[in-house]
Amino acid sequence: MRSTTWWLARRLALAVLVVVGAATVAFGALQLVPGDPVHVMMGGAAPSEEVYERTRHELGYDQPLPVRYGEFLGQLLRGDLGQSYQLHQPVADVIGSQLWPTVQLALAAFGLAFVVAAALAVTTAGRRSGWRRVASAAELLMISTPGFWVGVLLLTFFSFRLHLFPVAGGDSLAGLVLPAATLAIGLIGVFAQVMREGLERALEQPFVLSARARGTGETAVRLRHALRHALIPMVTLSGWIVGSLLGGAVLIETIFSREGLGRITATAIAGRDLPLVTGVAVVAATIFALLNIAVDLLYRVIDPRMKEVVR
Amino acid sequence: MADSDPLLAVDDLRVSFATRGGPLAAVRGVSFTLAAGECLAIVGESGSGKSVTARALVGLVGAGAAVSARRLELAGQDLLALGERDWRRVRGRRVGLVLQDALSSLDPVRTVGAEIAETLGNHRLVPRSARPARAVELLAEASVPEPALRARQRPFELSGGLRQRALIASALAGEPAVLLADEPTTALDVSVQAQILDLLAARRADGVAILLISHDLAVVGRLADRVAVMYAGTIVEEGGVDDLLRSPRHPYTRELLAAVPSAHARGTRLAVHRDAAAAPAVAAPDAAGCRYAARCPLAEDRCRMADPPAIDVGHPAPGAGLSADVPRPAAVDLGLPAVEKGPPAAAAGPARGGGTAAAAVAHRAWCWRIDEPWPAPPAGPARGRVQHADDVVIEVDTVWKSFRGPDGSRRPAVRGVSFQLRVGETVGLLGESGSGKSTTAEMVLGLLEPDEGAVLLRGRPWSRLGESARRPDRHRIQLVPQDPLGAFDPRYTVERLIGEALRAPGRRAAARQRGRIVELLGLVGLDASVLPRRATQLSGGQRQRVAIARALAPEPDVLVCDEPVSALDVSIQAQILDVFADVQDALGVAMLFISHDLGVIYHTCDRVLVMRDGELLEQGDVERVLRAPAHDYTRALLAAVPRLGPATGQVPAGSGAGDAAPADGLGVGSNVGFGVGSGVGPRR
Amino acid sequence: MAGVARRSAGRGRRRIGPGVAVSALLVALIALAALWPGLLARADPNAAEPVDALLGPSGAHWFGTDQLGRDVYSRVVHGARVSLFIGVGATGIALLLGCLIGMLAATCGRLVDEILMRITDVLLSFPGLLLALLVVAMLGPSSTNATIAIGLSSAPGFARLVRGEALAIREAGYVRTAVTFGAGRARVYLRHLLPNALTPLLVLALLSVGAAIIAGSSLSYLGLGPRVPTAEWGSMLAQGKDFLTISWAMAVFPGLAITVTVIAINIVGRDLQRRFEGRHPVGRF
Amino acid sequence: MNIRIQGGGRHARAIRRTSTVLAALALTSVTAVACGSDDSSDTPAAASATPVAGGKLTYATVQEPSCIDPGYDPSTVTGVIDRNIFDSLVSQTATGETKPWLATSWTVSPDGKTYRFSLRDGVTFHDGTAFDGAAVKATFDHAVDPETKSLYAAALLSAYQETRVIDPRTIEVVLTRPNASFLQSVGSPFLGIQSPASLERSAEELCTKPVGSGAFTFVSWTKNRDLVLAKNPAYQWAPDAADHDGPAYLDGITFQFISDDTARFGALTSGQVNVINNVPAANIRALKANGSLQYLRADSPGLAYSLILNTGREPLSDVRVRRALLRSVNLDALVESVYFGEYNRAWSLLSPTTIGYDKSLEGTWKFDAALANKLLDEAGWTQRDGDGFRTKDGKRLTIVWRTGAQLDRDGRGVVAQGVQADAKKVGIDLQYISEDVGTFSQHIFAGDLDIWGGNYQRPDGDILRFAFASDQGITKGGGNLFGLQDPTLDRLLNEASTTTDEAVREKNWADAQQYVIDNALAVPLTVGANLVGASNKVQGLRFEQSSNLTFFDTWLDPTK
Repeated sequence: MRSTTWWLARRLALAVLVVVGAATVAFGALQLVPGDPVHVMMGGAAPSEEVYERTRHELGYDQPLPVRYGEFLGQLLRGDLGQSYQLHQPVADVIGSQLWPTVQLALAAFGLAFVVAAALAVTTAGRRSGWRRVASAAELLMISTPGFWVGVLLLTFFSFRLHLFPVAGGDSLAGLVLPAATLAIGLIGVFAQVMREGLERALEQPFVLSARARGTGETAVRLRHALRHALIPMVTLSGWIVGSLLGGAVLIETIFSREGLGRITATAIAGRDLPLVTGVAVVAATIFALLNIAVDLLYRVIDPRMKEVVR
Repeated sequence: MADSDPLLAVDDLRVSFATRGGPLAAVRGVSFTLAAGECLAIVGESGSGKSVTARALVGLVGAGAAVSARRLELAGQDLLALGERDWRRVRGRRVGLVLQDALSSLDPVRTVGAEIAETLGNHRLVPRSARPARAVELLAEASVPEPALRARQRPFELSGGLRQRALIASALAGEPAVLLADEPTTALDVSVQAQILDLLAARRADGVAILLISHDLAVVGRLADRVAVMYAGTIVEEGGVDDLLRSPRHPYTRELLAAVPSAHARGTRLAVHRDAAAAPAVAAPDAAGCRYAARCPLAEDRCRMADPPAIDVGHPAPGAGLSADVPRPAAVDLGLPAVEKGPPAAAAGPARGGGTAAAAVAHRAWCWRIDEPWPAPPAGPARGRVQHADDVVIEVDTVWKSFRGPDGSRRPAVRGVSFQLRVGETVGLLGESGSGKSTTAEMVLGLLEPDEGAVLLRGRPWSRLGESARRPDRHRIQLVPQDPLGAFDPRYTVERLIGEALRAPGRRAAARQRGRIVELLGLVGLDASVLPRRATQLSGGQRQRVAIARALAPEPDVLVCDEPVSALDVSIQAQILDVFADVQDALGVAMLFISHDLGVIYHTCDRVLVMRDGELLEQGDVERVLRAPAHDYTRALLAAVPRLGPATGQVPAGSGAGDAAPADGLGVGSNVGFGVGSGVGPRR
Repeated sequence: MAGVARRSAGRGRRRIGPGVAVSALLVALIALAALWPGLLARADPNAAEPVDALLGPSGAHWFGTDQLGRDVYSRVVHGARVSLFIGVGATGIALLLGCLIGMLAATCGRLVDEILMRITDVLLSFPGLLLALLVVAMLGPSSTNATIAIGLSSAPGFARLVRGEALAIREAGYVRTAVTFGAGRARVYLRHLLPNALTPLLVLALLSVGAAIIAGSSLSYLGLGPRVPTAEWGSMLAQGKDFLTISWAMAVFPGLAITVTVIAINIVGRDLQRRFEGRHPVGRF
Repeated sequence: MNIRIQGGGRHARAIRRTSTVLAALALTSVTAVACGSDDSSDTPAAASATPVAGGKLTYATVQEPSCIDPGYDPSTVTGVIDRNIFDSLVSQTATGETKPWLATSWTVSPDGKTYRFSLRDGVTFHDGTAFDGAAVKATFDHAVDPETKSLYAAALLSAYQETRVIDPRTIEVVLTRPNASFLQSVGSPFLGIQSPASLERSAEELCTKPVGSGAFTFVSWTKNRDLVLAKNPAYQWAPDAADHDGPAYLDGITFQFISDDTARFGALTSGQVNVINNVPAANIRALKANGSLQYLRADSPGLAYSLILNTGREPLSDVRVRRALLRSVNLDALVESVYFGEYNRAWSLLSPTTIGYDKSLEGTWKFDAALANKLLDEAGWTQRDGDGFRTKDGKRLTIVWRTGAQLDRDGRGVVAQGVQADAKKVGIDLQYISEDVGTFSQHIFAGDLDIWGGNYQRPDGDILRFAFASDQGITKGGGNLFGLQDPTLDRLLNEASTTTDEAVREKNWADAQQYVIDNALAVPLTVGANLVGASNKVQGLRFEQSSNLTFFDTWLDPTK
C-alpha cells in the first residue's frame, strides 16, 4: 500500500513536470512564430500607432523574454491560464466551453471504434476464412484512408444527398453520428488489428488449450480468456489513441463545422493566441499525463501480474 | 489387457498438418490401449509426435490438421464421430489434460479457483453457487495447503509446485476417467517434480487412467506401467516399464538410454554420433522404411526399404540373454522397479498396472535388428586422469551479492560463497532455481560486481578492476550460455560470430582468420558448411556447438557453462556433453559447469559445489558428494531424483523424496520466493 | 503439434503473394511518378485552361479537369512527388531523431535517460497533429516545413521504441557475451545494439511512411502544405470537395491516390514485417 | 477607414447630395432573383404577402466574429450581428436616404463642425436603462477611448472632439473639423448606441455580452457554433427606413458559423438553416434550380478585389511590365470559370456600386497576350530560361504575390492560380505565396511585397485616397501599403475630398481611376458581391447599402 502511494505521488509529480514542460514548449514555439504578435492578433487590420503601443504594453511584449516567461510560469502555477487574445475571454472559460463537445466526439468515436473492432477481432481471430480476408482488407482500407476524405465523402453522401444527418454542428445525437463515425474509422483498423493480433497470440497460449481441454466452448474461450489478454496491447496504445482522437478532432471539427477544442486550437495557433495555445497544451498534457497514470492502474486490473508498473 | 475392454483404444492413429509444402504427417499409425488405473507413458524427443497424439485424444490438434484412425474409442464410444459440441462434453468431463508449465497453462489473469470452477461450470456438475467451495475442495484433494487462500490467488502468486497441483486439480475437476499428462513435471525442480509424480500416482491408484507424455525416461520409470517409445510419428518399441528400461531392444531406445548422463558414463561417450549431422526425431516427409534408419548404427538395406514389423521380444529374465548387449549400467541406474521403490502415495494401494501383473505386458519392438549387439560405448577422454596442476585460475573469495527487489528491499542472491577453480578441472555448480548459481557465474565472468568479497583471476584482482583494466584479460574467461540463440546477434553469420570473438583485445588478430574459424568448428564437430548461416538457421545442437566454438576462439583459460544442455533433447545433450569432454581433453581449459541436473554434473564434473538460497552448502569431489552427501539438502536432492536412485543402496531409504523435501523446506517452500521465471535466478 | 506445421511454413522462403506483388509494383510506379512525373503524364499540371474547367473524366483528361481547367490526372501524378517527399522525409527525420534520442537514453545512464524521456513525454503529450500545426506555424507553410513538422511530431514515438528495443537488447545474451570478448562499450553499442534496435524499426518506418503521407495531406487540407500551384493530393482534395456535387472527379481521384499509395506501402511493409519477424528473436513491438 | 473632409464647413449640404447619388446606385445594384422557373409567375418575395410574426430564423455565415463590441471589432459579420442588437442615431434606407431613428431630427452648424441631435423618447435598453443623451455620449466616448483599442469605430468618428449633453433629449457632437461622411458613419452599426450601464463592464463582457436597444436581444454565443438572438418584444422605435413599426416579426435569429463552403450550402439545401451567405459560386446553379430555395445577390461597394502593384521595386517599377501584367490576364474567362458568372470581372478599381465609379473604363483594357509580350520585349525581358520564363541579364522575371492564409477565401486562391497560369503564358514567373498572418504582416510592414491583393467595402470613391494618397502610409494607419508618392493622384484625390463641387469630385475620382489603369498601378480582378441563398419561407430579406443583410423586416412564411 505504501509503495502504491509512493508510486502515485511520484507519478503525479512527473505529470506536473510534463504539464509545465508542454506549456513551455507551446510558449517557446509561439515566441518563434514569425511576425509581430500585435499585428498578428489584429488579424491583418492596421492599427494606429497608439493602439499598437497600448496593446503591446498590455500583453507585456515590451518586456524581455525571461521576464515574460517568468510571469507566464507564475500565472500557470497559480492555475491562471490567462485571457485569450483573440476571443477576449478567459482561456479557462473558452476551453471549458469547448472541451465537452470534443470529449463527447472523442468518446463516441472511441466507443464505436472499440465495439466494431472488438467484434471484428473476436469473430475473425485465428480463423482462415473469406470473412477474415474481407475484414482485413476493410481494416487496411480504413487505416490507409485519410480521415478528412472519409468525412467529406460521408458528409456529401449522407447529409447533402440523403439528408439523413445534420450538415453542420448540432449537439444532437444525430449530429454526432457522422463525425464520430469518421473519427472512428481511422481507429477501427488499428484497433482491430491490434486486438486480433493479441487474441491470436492469446489463443496460442497453453492456457487456452487447457481451457479448451476443460470443455470450454469457443466463444467462451475467446471472450472469457483471450479477449482480456488482447486488451493489454490496446491499453499500451492509449497514448496514441488520445493523440489521434484530439488530433483528428482538428480535422473532423473543421469538416463538420463542429465546435470544439481541436478547431479552436487550430485557429488559436494560426492567430498566435498565446494564452489559448498554451492553455490547450496544458489541458492536453494534463489529460495525457492523468491518462497515463490511469492506464498504468488499469494494467493492474487487467493483468494482475503487473505488480511493478512499467513506465 | 486381455481380460476386459480397455478404457481407451487407439488403433492406427494418423495426424497430418496442412503446410505450404503439402500435408506433413506428425503421427503415422500409432496404436495403444489404456485401462482404468493404468499409466501408459509415451516417450520421445521433441517433434516425435507424442504431444500431437495426446491432443488428438481430446480433439485439439488444431485447425488444418487431419486426424484419422482405424479405431479411436473412449469406453466404447467412437471419438472420431464426435462433432465439436460432443467433443466439449468429452473434454474435462471424461478426458482431462495437464500441460507442462502451469504458469502459462492456467490463465494468468484469472484466479486459480475460477479456472477450476470453469470445468465445473462447463459440464454443469455443480450449481453455480457451490462452485467456489467445490474448487477449494478439489485443491485440497490435490494436496494444496491452504486451499481457500490459493483459490483466490492467481497462478503467478503460487509456487511452481502448487501451480502444477492446481492445474491438475482443474483437469480432474470433472472427474475424468482418463488424464492426459503432457510433460507434467518438465520445468520443475527435482524435488517438486517428485511430489507431482506422487500426486499423479495417487490418482492412478484411485483408478484414473493416465497417459503420460514425457521426454524424460527417469520420470517415466517412476510413474508408468507401460512405456511406448515414439520416433518420428511412430511407436518403435513398447513394453512394461521395467522390461523396456532394463532391456531396451530397439536401437533408438538403446541410444536414448545410453545418452543419459550419469555416474556410470563417466569417461565414456554418451552419443552414438560424434558429428552434428544426425537426423532429428522430427517426422520427415513420407519415405519408405524405418524412420530411424538414417541415424541407426545397426541399419541395413532392408531397414530403408520397408517398415519393419512388430517383433515380440518376450520377457527375458533379468540379467539373461540379450540384455547383456545393452549398456547395462544405464538400466541399473535408471530402471528401478517400482515395486521396490514404491512411491509413498501408492504404497497402500494395489501395486500398479491396472491390477494385472507387469509380466503380462507384451514387449514389442518395430525393428529387424533387435538381436544385434549394440556397439560398445566408445571410450571418451579419460576423466580424472588429468593431473590437475595446483594452479588456481579462479579464486572466489567469500562473495556476497544482493539485488533490489520490486518493493525496494534488498534480497541476497549470493551469500559468502568461496571456491577455487584449477587448471584443467571441471567444477559443477549444482542448485535449483534461485539458488544463486547464475549470479555466482556472472560474478566470475566479471559481468557483475560482488558487493563484498572478491574474485581473483590467476591470483590477481579481477572483480575489483575497472572495466577498461579488465578488458585485456576478458578473453581468459568465456561463457557458454544456456540459450545460444539469444547469445548470438541475429544478424550475424556463424563466420562473423566466431570472427568477432577471435578479434578480442589481447589477442593478435589471427592472420588466417577463416582457417582458424574452420579449425574451431572442427573442434566441436561442425564443418565449414555452417559458416554462412545465421543462428536461426541452425538446429539446437549445432547452435550449442557454435557457442562452444565461439567461447574457445579467444583461447580462454576458463569456460563458464551456464546450463549449456538443459534446453536440449537427451540425444543432442549427449553429443554436446561429448563435445565438452573432447574440448577439455584437447585444450585443458578449466570449466565451471552450472546445472540443475545431477546426472549431467555427475557425468561431466570433477568436483561439485551445491548451492541453495545463495549459500554454498557443500563442495568436494563429485563421487564423494553425490555418493555420500554430507548435507541434508544434497541428500534430499538425490533422493528426489529418480535417475540416481539407491541402486546401490547408498541413500538411506528413510529419506524418500516425499518425506525429505517438505521437511527441508525445499520444493514448495523454497519456490515461493522465486515463483516467476522458473529455472532462472534473479537477474538484473 | 501446430509447431510442426508452423516451423516448416516459417522456415521455407515465403512466396510473394499476388497482392504484395501488385502493391510493390504500385509503390515502384508511385516512386517513378515522384522522380520523373513527365514519364507518366505529359500535360503540364499547372497549365490553366478556364474554358475546360470542371470536365469529367474523358480520353483527353483521364481524371477530368479542375475549376481552372487543369488536368487532374497530371496533377495527381505530379502530386506524388510532394506526398512521397513528405512521407519519406518525415519518417527519415523521425527515425534519425528517434534513434539519437532513444540510443542516448538507453546507453547514457539513468539521468540522461530520465531527462530525455521526460522531454519525449512532453512532446508526446501534444496530439501529433497539433504539434505539427505548431511547428508549421513556427516555420511557415511549405512542403519542407510540413515534412519537418510531421517528422518532429513522430520522433518521440520512435525514440520510445528505439529506447525500449535498445534496453531489451542491452540485456540480450549477445550483448552480454560481446562484453566477455573484451569489446568496449562503444563498440558493443555500435556493432550490436544500434543495428539490432534499428532493424525492426526499419519496417515500422516503412509503415509510418504511409501515416506521414496522410498527415502531410491533412496539413495541406488545412491549408498548411506546399504553396500553390504545386500539385499536392491533400490540397487538391480540399479544393475538390467544394465541387463534389458538380464534378466528383476532382475530389475523388486525389483521395484515391492517397489511399492507394498508403495501402500499397502498408501491404509491402507488412509483408516485409512478417518475413522479418520470422528471423528476429528479440522483442516485438 | 478614415474619411476626412478638409477645407472648412461650407460643404455640409454636399452630404445630402452624396446620399442621393448613393441611393440611385444602390437601387440598381440590389437584385433579388426569384428562384425556380424563369417564367416568373412567382413575384419577388416581399411584394405581396402579408407578414406574419413568429418563428426563428437560422442564418449560416462564413465568418465568426472574435468580439461583438461594435466599438472595438471591425469585421463585417460583427456589423451584421450588431445591427440587430444596436440602434443608431440615424438610419439609412436601402435607397440610401438618411432617416431618423434614435434621433428624431438633427441640424448641422454652418461650419460643419457641430451636429445637434434631438433624441427619441421612451427608448429603453435591453438591461432596462433608459436611452438618453448620456448614452450617446458614453457610446461615442467609448469608441474613441484608447483603452478600447477600437479598430474601426474610432476611425468612423474621425475628427471627433466631444459630445455635449445639452439635456437628456438633446446632444451636440463637436468635431475638430468638418467630416462629410459623419452622418453616414453615425448610421453605421459600429456606432450603434450601447447601454451606458453596460459600458461600465469589462472589455471581455462588452465583447461577449452586448447590450443595446435593438429589435433583438443577445442570448448566447457558443464559439465555433452559433450566436443566438431573441426578439425584443418591447421594441417600438423601428427606424424610419424600415418597412414596419413595432417589434420584429422573427422570434429570434441564430447565427450559425459554418466556414466550410460545402457544408454551409449543404446546411441550406438540407433545411438545417434558412439563410446562408457566401454561397459557393459553384453551387449557384443548383441553388437556382431548387424550387424551394431563393437566390439573392448584391454587389458590394468599395474597392474591387484588386492587385495593387508595388512600383517601388523591380521589376514592377517598370510601367511596361505592369501593363504587360495587366493585359496578360484573361479575366473574363478566369472569372467565368471560377465564379460561374456570379461575380463580375472588374474594369476599375472601384466596384460599379461605389459612388464615383467610372463606367467609361469598361472594355478599355481587354486581355491581349500579344501586347503583353510586346511590352515585355520592349522592357528588355527578351530571353527565356529553361522553364519558359523571361529573363533579363540572367535574372528571371519573377513577381512575388504574398497573402495571408486567412485572406485566401471566396475562391481567391483559385483566381490567383489562374492569374499565375496566365502570367506564365507570357513568361512571367508569378509566385503566389499564401502564408500565415504573422509572416504576411511582417512582409507588409517591411514593404517588400511586389503585389498586395485585397478589397475594401466602403460606400464611395474616397477609398482611393485611403489606398493611394501619399499621406496614407501604413504606419499612419492608412492603406497606401507601398508608400506610393504620386503627385497626380495626390492632387486628384485630396481635391475630391475637400471640394464642395459634386462634379469636380466625380471627375477627379474618374480621372484617378483612369490614371490607375493607364499607369497600371493596380490590376482590378473581381467585383465583390454578397451571394445569399435562402429558403422560400424567408420573406422580407433586405440588403443594406453596404450589401449586408438586415433582418428587422424579415418574416417566415408558414405556408411554404
